[in-house]
Formats: sequence, C-alpha cells, structure tokens
Amino acid sequence: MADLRVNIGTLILKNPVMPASGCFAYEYEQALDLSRLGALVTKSVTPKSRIGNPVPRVCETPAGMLNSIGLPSHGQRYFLEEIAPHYSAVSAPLVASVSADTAEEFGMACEVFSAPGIAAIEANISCPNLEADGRAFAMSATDTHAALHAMKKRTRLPIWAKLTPNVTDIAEIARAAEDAGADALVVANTFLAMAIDPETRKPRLGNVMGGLSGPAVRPLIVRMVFQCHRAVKIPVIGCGGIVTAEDAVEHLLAGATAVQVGTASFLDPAAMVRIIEGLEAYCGRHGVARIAELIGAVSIDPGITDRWLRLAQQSG
Amino acid sequence: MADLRVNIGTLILKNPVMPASGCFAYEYEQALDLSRLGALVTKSVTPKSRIGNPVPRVCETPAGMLNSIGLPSHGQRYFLEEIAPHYSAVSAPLVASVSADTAEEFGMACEVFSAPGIAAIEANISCPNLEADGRAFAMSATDTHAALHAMKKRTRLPIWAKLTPNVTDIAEIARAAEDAGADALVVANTFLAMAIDPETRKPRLGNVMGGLSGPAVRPLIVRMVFQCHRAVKIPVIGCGGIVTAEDAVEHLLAGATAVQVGTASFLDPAAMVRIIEGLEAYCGRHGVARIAELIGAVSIDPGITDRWLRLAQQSG
Amino acid sequence: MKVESHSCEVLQHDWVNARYKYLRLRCPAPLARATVAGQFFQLACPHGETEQPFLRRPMSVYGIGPQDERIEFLYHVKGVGTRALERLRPGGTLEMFGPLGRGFRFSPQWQRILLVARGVGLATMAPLVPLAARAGVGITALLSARAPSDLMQEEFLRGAPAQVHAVYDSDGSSAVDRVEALLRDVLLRQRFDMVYTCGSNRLLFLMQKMQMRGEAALEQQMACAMGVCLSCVRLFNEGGEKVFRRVCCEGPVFPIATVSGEVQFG
Amino acid sequence: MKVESHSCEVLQHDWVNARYKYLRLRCPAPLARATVAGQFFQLACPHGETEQPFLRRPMSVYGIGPQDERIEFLYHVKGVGTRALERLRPGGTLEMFGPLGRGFRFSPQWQRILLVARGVGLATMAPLVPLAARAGVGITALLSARAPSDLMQEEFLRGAPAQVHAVYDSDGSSAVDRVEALLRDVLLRQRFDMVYTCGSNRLLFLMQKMQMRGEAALEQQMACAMGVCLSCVRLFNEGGEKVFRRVCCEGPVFPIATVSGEVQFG
Ligand SMILES: Cc1cc2nc3c(=O)[nH]c(=O)nc-3n(C[C@H](O)[C@H](O)[C@H](O)COP(=O)(O)OP(=O)(O)OC[C@H]3O[C@@H](n4cnc5c(N)ncnc54)[C@H](O)[C@@H]3O)c2cc1C
Ligand SMILES: Cc1cc2nc3c(=O)[nH]c(=O)nc-3n(C[C@H](O)[C@H](O)[C@H](O)COP(=O)(O)OP(=O)(O)OC[C@H]3O[C@@H](n4cnc5c(N)ncnc54)[C@H](O)[C@@H]3O)c2cc1C
Ligand SMILES: Cc1cc2nc3c(=O)[nH]c(=O)nc-3n(C[C@H](O)[C@H](O)[C@H](O)COP(=O)(O)O)c2cc1C
Ligand SMILES: Cc1cc2nc3c(=O)[nH]c(=O)nc-3n(C[C@H](O)[C@H](O)[C@H](O)COP(=O)(O)O)c2cc1C
Ligand code: FES
Ligand code: FES
Repeated sequence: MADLRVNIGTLILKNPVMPASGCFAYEYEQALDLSRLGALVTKSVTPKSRIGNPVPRVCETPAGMLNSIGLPSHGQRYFLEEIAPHYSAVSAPLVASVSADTAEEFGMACEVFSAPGIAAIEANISCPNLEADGRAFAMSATDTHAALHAMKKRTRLPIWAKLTPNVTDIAEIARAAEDAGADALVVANTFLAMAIDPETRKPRLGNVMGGLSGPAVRPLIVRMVFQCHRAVKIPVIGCGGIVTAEDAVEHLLAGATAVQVGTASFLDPAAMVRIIEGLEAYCGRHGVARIAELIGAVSIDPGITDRWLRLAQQSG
Repeated sequence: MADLRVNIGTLILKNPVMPASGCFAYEYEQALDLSRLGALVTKSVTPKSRIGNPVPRVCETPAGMLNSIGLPSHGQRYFLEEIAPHYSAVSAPLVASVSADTAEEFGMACEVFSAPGIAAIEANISCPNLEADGRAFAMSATDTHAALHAMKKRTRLPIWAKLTPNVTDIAEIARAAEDAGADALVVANTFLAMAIDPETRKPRLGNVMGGLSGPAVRPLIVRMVFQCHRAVKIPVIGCGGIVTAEDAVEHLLAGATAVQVGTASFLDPAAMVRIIEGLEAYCGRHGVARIAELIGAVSIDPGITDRWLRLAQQSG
Repeated sequence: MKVESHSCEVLQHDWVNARYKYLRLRCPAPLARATVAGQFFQLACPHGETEQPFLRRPMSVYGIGPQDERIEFLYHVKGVGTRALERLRPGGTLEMFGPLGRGFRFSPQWQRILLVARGVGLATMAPLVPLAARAGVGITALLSARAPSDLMQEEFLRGAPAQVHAVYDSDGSSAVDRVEALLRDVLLRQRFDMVYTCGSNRLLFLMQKMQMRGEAALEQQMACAMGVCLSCVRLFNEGGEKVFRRVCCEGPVFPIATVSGEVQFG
Repeated sequence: MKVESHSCEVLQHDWVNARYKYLRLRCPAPLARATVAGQFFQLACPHGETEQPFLRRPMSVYGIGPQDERIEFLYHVKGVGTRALERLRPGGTLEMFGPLGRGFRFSPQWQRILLVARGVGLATMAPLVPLAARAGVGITALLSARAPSDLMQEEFLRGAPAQVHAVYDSDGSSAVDRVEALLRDVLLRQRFDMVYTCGSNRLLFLMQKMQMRGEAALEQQMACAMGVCLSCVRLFNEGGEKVFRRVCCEGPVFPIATVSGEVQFG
C-alpha cells in the first residue's frame, strides 16, 4: 500500500485529500467517515454575523456551477462553541477558514481562532462575492501582503492563503503571500461569473454574479497550480474541478502537495473517500511508493520547442 | 420575421452571428452558406510567416477544449492574395484578424490590410500562446492603448480589439481600448489553461499550456461582456462558449451587440446557421421585433439587495 | 452510512399524463425500509446529446416499497434535468443518493388527516396515503389542478379510500376565495389530527391565514442537499424571530405556521 | 451541402474480439453514395455517467453500403470516447458528420493491389477490398497483429478472395527485418499497381525505406476535421521542401513517399 502522507509545512496529513471551504460541514458524517480525510476545512467564518446573499444562490452551468452564497455566518464565537466541538473526535486536523473586511480584522480573526482544536487557519482573501464586482484582497499583491502580514502577527498557527483565480498574474500574488509569511497557498477560489436565463431575461443568481466551480475550471486551476508551484517554495494546495482520483493526480503533477474537493461532493457526498481510494489504486497501478513523489512531477520535454523550431527552418 | 440586423459602428450586419477567429475558414462553405453569416472573421494572420506550435495542438476538457495552435501563418501578402479572394462572392463583410509582436508592427499590419474587400480589422491583442506564460498586450491597459493607438494611426478601417479574459479587471482594459479609438471590443479570447495526462504524466498539449474555450467558459465570458458593456460606449462582441441560439441570447442580454462562435463549429460545422435560425425562432416565440432590443436587456431587480437586507434586520 | 449513492435499475417509466411521468426503480439496497414519507433523493439525470444537467435533481419519494428495494417517483417534465431523466428506459440505470431531509410526522393513532395538494405536491404527499389507509386513519384530500385531466387523483390515492374535493382552474373553483370557503366548510364538518400541504404557495399561505396547524413540504434550489452548502435557505418565523432554515436538511417539511414570505427575486 | 450532421440509427453493434467493436448504422441520407474508401466521419460519442467526451471522434468508414444509407465502422475501444461509444445499443442514435477527407485512389483497371495493415489500419483500408474484388483486381494483404486472436482477417476480407500474409508479435514474425524480407519476397513474385498502408508507423517507414510507392492513411489529433482549426498537421516532404499538411482535409491519405518523421512529443 502506497504511503499517502504529505506535509503542509509542519502539519502531516495522512493523505492529500480534504474538503474545500464552503463545501463541507459535519453533516457529511452521514455519508463518509470523516477520520479518513487528510484534513477538514470549514466554511469561511466572518468575525461578525452575516445573512448571506439573496436566493437563488446556486445554478448549474456546463460542467460546473455558480454560487453566490455570500458567507452567511454566525460569527467566530458561534464557530468555536457550536461547530468546532463536532470535530473533536475526528482524527483529521481541523482547518478553520476565515474571511474579513480589512487586514486588521483578518488579524484579529486569527487571534480568536488560535484556540485548541484548530490546527491551521485558511484565510479566504479571495471570496468574489463580498465586495462589488468581486474585488478582493487577493486581487492585489499589496493587499495580499498586508492581510497576511496582519495575520502572521496575531497567531502562531499556520496560515494558508486562499488565492483568487480572477487575476492577471497569480504567481505575483503567490509570491506576495509567501513573502508575508503564508505557510501554504490554496489555489484557488471560484471564478467570478454570471448566467442569464434567456426565457426570463433574469440573472440565474439572486446576486447577479457568483463564483464558478466544478470540472469546467480544472484546466484553469491546474495551470495556476503549476505557475504557483514554480513561483514559491511553500506548499500549494490545489483546489478546482477535482471529481476523480485522476483529477487529483493531475493537480499533484502540476505542483500541488494536497488537494481540496468542493463541488464534486455535491454530486456524490462520498466523493472524497472515493478519491482517496482511487489514489491508492493509482499508486498501486503505477508503482508509486510515496504519493509525495507525484508533486510537481509533470514530465515536460524541454527539447520539444527546439526540435519543432529546427523543423521550422527546414519547412516552407 | 424579426429584424436581426445589428450595427457595429458603421458596419451593418444582417444578423449578429459570425465565426470566432481561428475557428473558421472557407472550407466551411461545404457545410453552410457563408452568405447567411453576419460577418466572416478569419484566422489571425501575422506579418511574418510562422509555423505554429508543436502537436498535439488540441485536447478536450470538461465541456471545453484547449488549443495551442500558436498562429501558424503564411503572412499578410499570402492572405490578401490567396485567402481573401475566396470570400469575394460572399455577401457577409470580411473581418481580417491580425496579430503582431509590437505595437508598431500592429500598426503596419493594419496598413497592409487596408485593402479592398476587407471591411474591418480584428486586432488579436490577446493570444495567450505567443509569449511566455501567455502574457499579451491586452493584459495591460497601457500596452492595449499603445497597440490600438498605433493601429488607428495607420488605417481608416474599423478596428475591433479582441481582449484577453486573463486579467484582473477587464473593464479597465476595455476603457483603454475605447480611449485609444477602438471601434468595437471582442470579449474575449481563450483562457490560459493546462491539462496533464495522469497516465503518462505529460501535458496534453505539445506546448504545455493552451487556451480554454467552449461552453465551460461561457459564464466567465458572459460576466465580462456584462462588465465591458457597462464600462464602454462602443459595441461589445461576445465570444465564448456559444453553442445554441439561447447561449447567443444570453450574451446579447449581458450586453453584446453581436456574437462570435468558435468551438461549437467543431462539434457541428453548421452550428452558426443553426444559431441564426434559432435566433429567429426565439424572437418569434418572445415577440421580439428587432433583435437589437435584446442588447444589454438583462432584467436586474435593483431592489433585491435592499429587500434582502431589510429581511436581515428582522432575522436573528 | 446513512446516505449513499446507489445505482438503481429502471423497472418502469411511463407517462401518467402529458406532463407527468412515473418512475419505478429497483435499488441495490433496502432503501424503502430507511425512507419515510416526505423525504427525497438526489437524482443524477443522464446526459444526452442536447442536455447535460450538472447538478442532481431533488425528487420526493412518491412510493416506498412494498418491497424493500422498491422506490417510486412521480415527476413533472419541466426543464433540462427532467427532460433528460424522462429519456431513461426500463433496464437503464439511474444514480441517486438519499434518503434526504426530514419527512412528515404521522401517527397510526390518529383518526383523520387532511391533505391539500397541487401539482407535484401530490407526489410528495402520496406516501402518506397508504400509511393512513393501512392504519385505518381517515383521509380527506383537497386536490387542486389546472383541469380535470391534470388532477391525478388515481395516482394520488392508488385505490385507497378517501373523501376527495377537487378544484380546478378551468372552472374557477380553485380561486383562493372559493377554496377558502370550501376549506372552512370541510373544517366545520370534520376534525383533523393533522393537516399537510405541498405544491402551492397560494394554498399554503391561505392555510396559514386560516391558522390551520400542520405541515408543509417546501422547495428551494439545491446543490448539496445535505445541509452543507447553504444554498437552499428559506425564511421562517420561529418564536417571534425570523430565521433562515435549510430546506434540504431542516426540511423539506416545516410547520405551516412558521413559513415566512420570501424575498421574491426579480 | 457536402458535409452535414446526421442522426443515425444503430442497427448492429457487436464485439469482434476483446478490443474491437463493429458498428452498423442507418443514416437518414444516402451517405454511402457520397463516401469513398479512406474517408472518415466525426462521431459524437454519447455522454455517460462517467464519460463526457467533448470533441467528436474521427473514424474511417469500414463498410460503405451496399444500401445507400448504410455505413459501418470497426473501432478499437481505447479511451474516453470509444468507451462511451461502445455503450450505444441497437435502436439508439448516433450523431455524426461527414464524409470527410480525401480517400484512397483506386482504379478498376488495375491488376493487383497490396494492402499492408495493422490494428485499426485494417478498418480504414477494408472498403478497398470489396472494391477490388468486384472489379476483379487481385488482392494481396500483409496483416500484422499482436497475436492470431487479434488478426481480424475475416473482418478485413469479408469473404473476398485474397492472398494473405499474416505476421504476429507473438511469434516474432512481425519484427521489422522479418517483414522486410517477407515484403521483398512478395514484391519479387508479384507486380502491384497500387500499394496501401495504414495503422503502423513502423510499417510505413519500412515501406518508405524500401521505396515502395503508394498511399498511406494517417492519424492526428483533430478538432474541426474540416481544415479550419489547424490542429491536425503533420510534416511532409514535397519537392525537396518540408511542409505541414492538415491530415483531416489534405489527407488522411497521403503518398507514402512524402510522409516525414514527426517531432515526437515527450
Ligand atoms: C425536496 C424537493 C422535492 C421535490 N419533489 C418533486 C417531485 O416529487 N416531483 C416533481 O416533479 N418535482 C419535485 N421537486 C421539484 C424538482 O426538483 C424540480 O422540478 C426539478 O429539479 C426541475 O429540474 P429541471 O432540470 O427539469 O428544471 P430546470 O428549471 O431546468 O432546473 C434548473 C435548476 O433549478 C432547479 N430547480 C428547478 N425547479 C426547482 C424546484 N421547484 N425546486 C428546487 N429546485 C428546482 C433544478 O434542480 C436545477 O438545478 C422537488 C423539489 C424539492 C426541493
Ligand atoms: C482519420 C482517422 C480515422 C480513424 N479511423 C479509425 C478507425 O476506423 N477505427 C479506430 O479504431 N480508430 C480510428 N481512428 C483513431 C480514433 O479516432 C481514436 O482511436 C479515437 O479517437 C480514440 O478516442 P478515445 O476517446 O477512445 O481515446 P482517448 O485517447 O481518450 O482520446 C482522447 C482524444 O485524443 C484523440 N485521439 C486519440 N487517439 C487518436 C488517434 N489515434 N488519432 C486521432 N485522434 C486521436 C481523440 O479523438 C480524443 O480527442 C482514426 C483516426 C483518424 C484521425
Ligand atoms: C457553494 C459553495 C460555497 C463556497 N464557499 C466558500 C467559502 O465560504 N470560502 C471559501 O474560501 N471558498 C468557498 N467556496 C469555494 C470552494 O472552496 C472552492 O474554492 C471552489 O469551489 C473550487 O473548487 P471545486 O471546483 O472543487 O468546487 C465555495 C464554493 C461553493 C461551490
Ligand atoms: C482552435 C482555435 C484556434 C483559435 N485561433 C485564434 C486566432 O487565431 N485568433 C484569435 O483571436 N482567437 C483564436 N481563437 C480563440 C477564438 O476566436 C475564441 O475567442 C475562443 O475560442 C472562445 O470562443 P468559443 O468558446 O466559442 O470557442 C482560437 C480558438 C480555437 C479553439
Ligand atoms: S442544498 Fe446545500 S444546504 Fe441545502
Ligand atoms: S482537424 Fe481542424 S484542421 Fe484538421
């Protein structure tokens, strides 16, 4: 049996599969054994409570879906008192996702979450629904740095920076997060998108715009994982469009150390366990002793362009 | 029968449906009557000849495809002498797509294409395959402005600026293009993406990265069409993921004046005619007398967020 | 595990009328034993040439058992997903997961229940009928439909004895004021231990106005159907406060009295 | 229009051996009259629960006619698309467009032709067999396969008379040097008006090395299959120059002599 363990900084995960924030809650214990997961990542919590966006909050798109849930939240206290205890008996480490409106608030939120039972904090600096037109910290290297910096000052827990894919140059943002001390990157949140019903002429989401996730975005995110992996030394956690173990392997080969599964769980609540079992099978089939061997192991032929150009000189 | 005509600046199109650059050539006359199209848009031509990228140049993805064709081109002279004449008997206006390495070269290319038989020039300032990591003019407002400015100086033909979706803020680029005198925007080119075969560990494209197109990207592009339409006064031509007439209507409602169809023609070479006929049927079904009524006509309820927030105050 | 994906075999799949279809499945597990009236499943509608539904479709169970591995649905062919579902043929396979949500309360000790249904609401409440019939609980049903051809009274009762009041749009008898008069009349004559409704907001709010106590099954756009994604919320009045509840797991069945008007979109 | 999409009915769909499947269609148009040996169609493989092939799959016609609306394919079940295709049942529908590409040259005046095939190459060249047989043109075939069970000689000849040389990996007879000796021997004994090959680059380059003149059918990853997208290029030597040609429309059949080695990816 292959060794599926991977390290995210000092945290050792028994396997590289964990849920994506907002796509997981303890209700999934009805469908899978939570202790089998590499880690647990919770829905983003904001310091203050919020009601979220108008319905409809989801709609489907080709090979994907839009959501504009909009971070309904009962606040951090509620999380610590009512949510976190549900996971105390689960062996997988608990990663608490936070979202906030200012760098300072992000810092304070991390202080509040520096509590027993929380193994790491995922900083959702990228949620496209919060501000007008989806602008977020992670759309600017400066803001990313400021937010991460504020957080690192207030906690000794590892901070995972969750980036937005809605940027021109993800590697630049990745470097800014690393510079500010991020312990890992999650690549990435959803793509800002919109769908209109031609029959009613109305947007399909109450909030007009929302975030695109699911298999449709996988090739985009795999590219970004690849770019981030080349740009930074900290681990990259791939998140986007993973449905099967083979999709997870694609992320690992591109440079991810671990992966998060979101939308796929909506189609099959046991998807994450299926993926873990599929990874074991993949490693067996391919003689992979340690899954960590796959990280960034995409096999790129460095000579191909040269050979192709040499051809060019010969051709008309 | 509804009036399907739309105006792109001074150009009157008999209907809003045209091919996307690189997804059309006269070979399609075997599958459809080219004169039925709103316009003809040709594969991007570069001033100098190029051989394009290594094979494999395409692969499929969930609800989409990647391409890294890489602008093989026989140059502009060849285009004027060998390609353009094929369309002389076709009533639809011919739009020649150009691509170049510098703003100056773009300008010169426009001068060369200011020839009889060419009704407009589409400036592909966004092809993600040309430069390392997909960087292109349209990734920067300054470069966009410079390229468009150089082109407007050299020709009196309308210039359509084809933007890249790989940016943080498409509206900013749209405004830069408009400021520099662009006559219309094409929104947009493909998304930089990557796919890896988990069995071989190799990228699925010879060029490692390529552009994602097809239905998968439609919600992303519809959002960008909406944002650009709000940002500029010049017409926006929607391009991304259109397969059916309803998809075209979605683009129009978001703010497109016309639409381009790319990948869908690969699945059915007569797709564009199917879409034109579907638009006629849609207009009939919905009592739309002039298709231009649909442009930007998405019905957004301005009061919804207020009503939702009022609820919030009542709720716990 | 309580919730699992199952590959079910289509045993029967027939049109009931021009818009509704009946589907009977053989499940690879004794799902009928685990399912109660009012619960639902998430169905993976098959992909076709023109339709590629991505999300699962929630469907209440219309029939539970009698065999342990038999589950039935009755559904309205409406959009992308149900059009694709409709094309499944006997012998084909349907993936689904469930059972999901909280079902209706029911007690065999009761004397009589009232069912107020319109459209698909009928499918959702149908499993209550054999439950009541077997326990000797009397059934009164108010069925509302566009026209007599749409009523599906047979499909609802499946032979069980019941007192049925049918109202139609076609003859104006389904107008709210006329239904109100009818309901008042029924309530004068009979005592109900429980009242259920599903399928019409208009009927639901009428019953609320009339201060009828009982249960309503609601619908909302869903993604996960397991309480995780927070997409399916609706607003409720609970103890003087407005609160959001997830239809998929805190419902789909809620006390009639608590259902609050919703911010209507658009 | 020369190229159109057609909804075809699956008449027969059977395994030929463990890896190949035979598919017979009834087309809504007299496609057989418009199709020649070596041409291909773009098949829309149906979407399934696990496979959602997006692009069309190119497949050579394996059988043309005898009825005007009958087209046959013989294909290797290999990846996502063909696994999905495989699940189509008789009575089901397959969307496809074509015929596409340039087929093989053939003249009924010829005396004898040589066909050198391996694997799927056999499907592509198969329509030449009845053409030759009907015209009284002699057929010599060199068939290469992994093992006798993979040969598909019956499927290739379908009863037509031919002189067949079978070589196998399993007994080493398919090794290039042994095939070269065999071919030299064959060429010594018989004169061929035309030589065709498909299915093996190794055989193709051997024949090129032996300066055999004739035609080869090639493959390449395709998107549009109509000459539009430029994805399917391969390199050729023409008049001393290297040029790119589109396999889909300038081929898939090319003169053996012109095919150039390709930049191998990875
Ligand atoms: C708990 C529950 C039980 C249901 N039981 C039944 C039943 O027994 N019989 C029946 O005919 N219908 C039932 N419905 C409604 C049924 O789910 C929708 O009619 C169906 O999803 C429509 O899908 P579509 O793709 O055909 O329509 P489309 O309009 O194309 O659907 C687009 C999207 O909207 C969602 N959607 C559309 N209508 C509804 C709706 N009314 N409620 C929730 N989501 C919706 C779909 O699931 C899909 O994601 C139930 C809904 C819920 C929430
Ligand atoms: C002109 C032409 C005629 C062909 N005729 C036949 C035939 O008669 N019988 C037969 O068994 N096969 C034939 N092939 C090969 C056949 O197209 C591929 O085996 C098939 O596309 C594989 O699809 P897949 O999804 O099962 O495999 P996958 O490997 O999953 O395919 C992934 C992608 O690669 C493409 N691809 C894979 N292999 C090939 C290939 N060899 N050539 C071109 N594209 C490929 C697919 O079309 C698809 O887009 C022909 C190919 C061409 C170009
Ligand atoms: C319904 C829904 C809710 C989400 N909520 C959050 C959230 O609260 N915080 C966050 O960082 N990401 C959130 N996301 C984004 C996911 O964590 C993930 O980044 C995205 O869905 C891409 O992964 P996928 O393709 O596997 O779904 C949400 C996604 C969905 C679909
Ligand atoms: C095979 C292929 C080649 C393309 N070549 C070009 C090109 O030469 N110039 C250009 O501006 N866009 C090119 N594009 C992008 C398309 O014009 C279009 O912007 C994109 O495909 C999105 O539209 P679609 O989803 O309808 O395909 C190409 C796209 C494909 C798929
Ligand atoms: S559908 Fe996800 S919480 Fe109800
Ligand atoms: S497949 Fe498009 S040019 Fe050949």
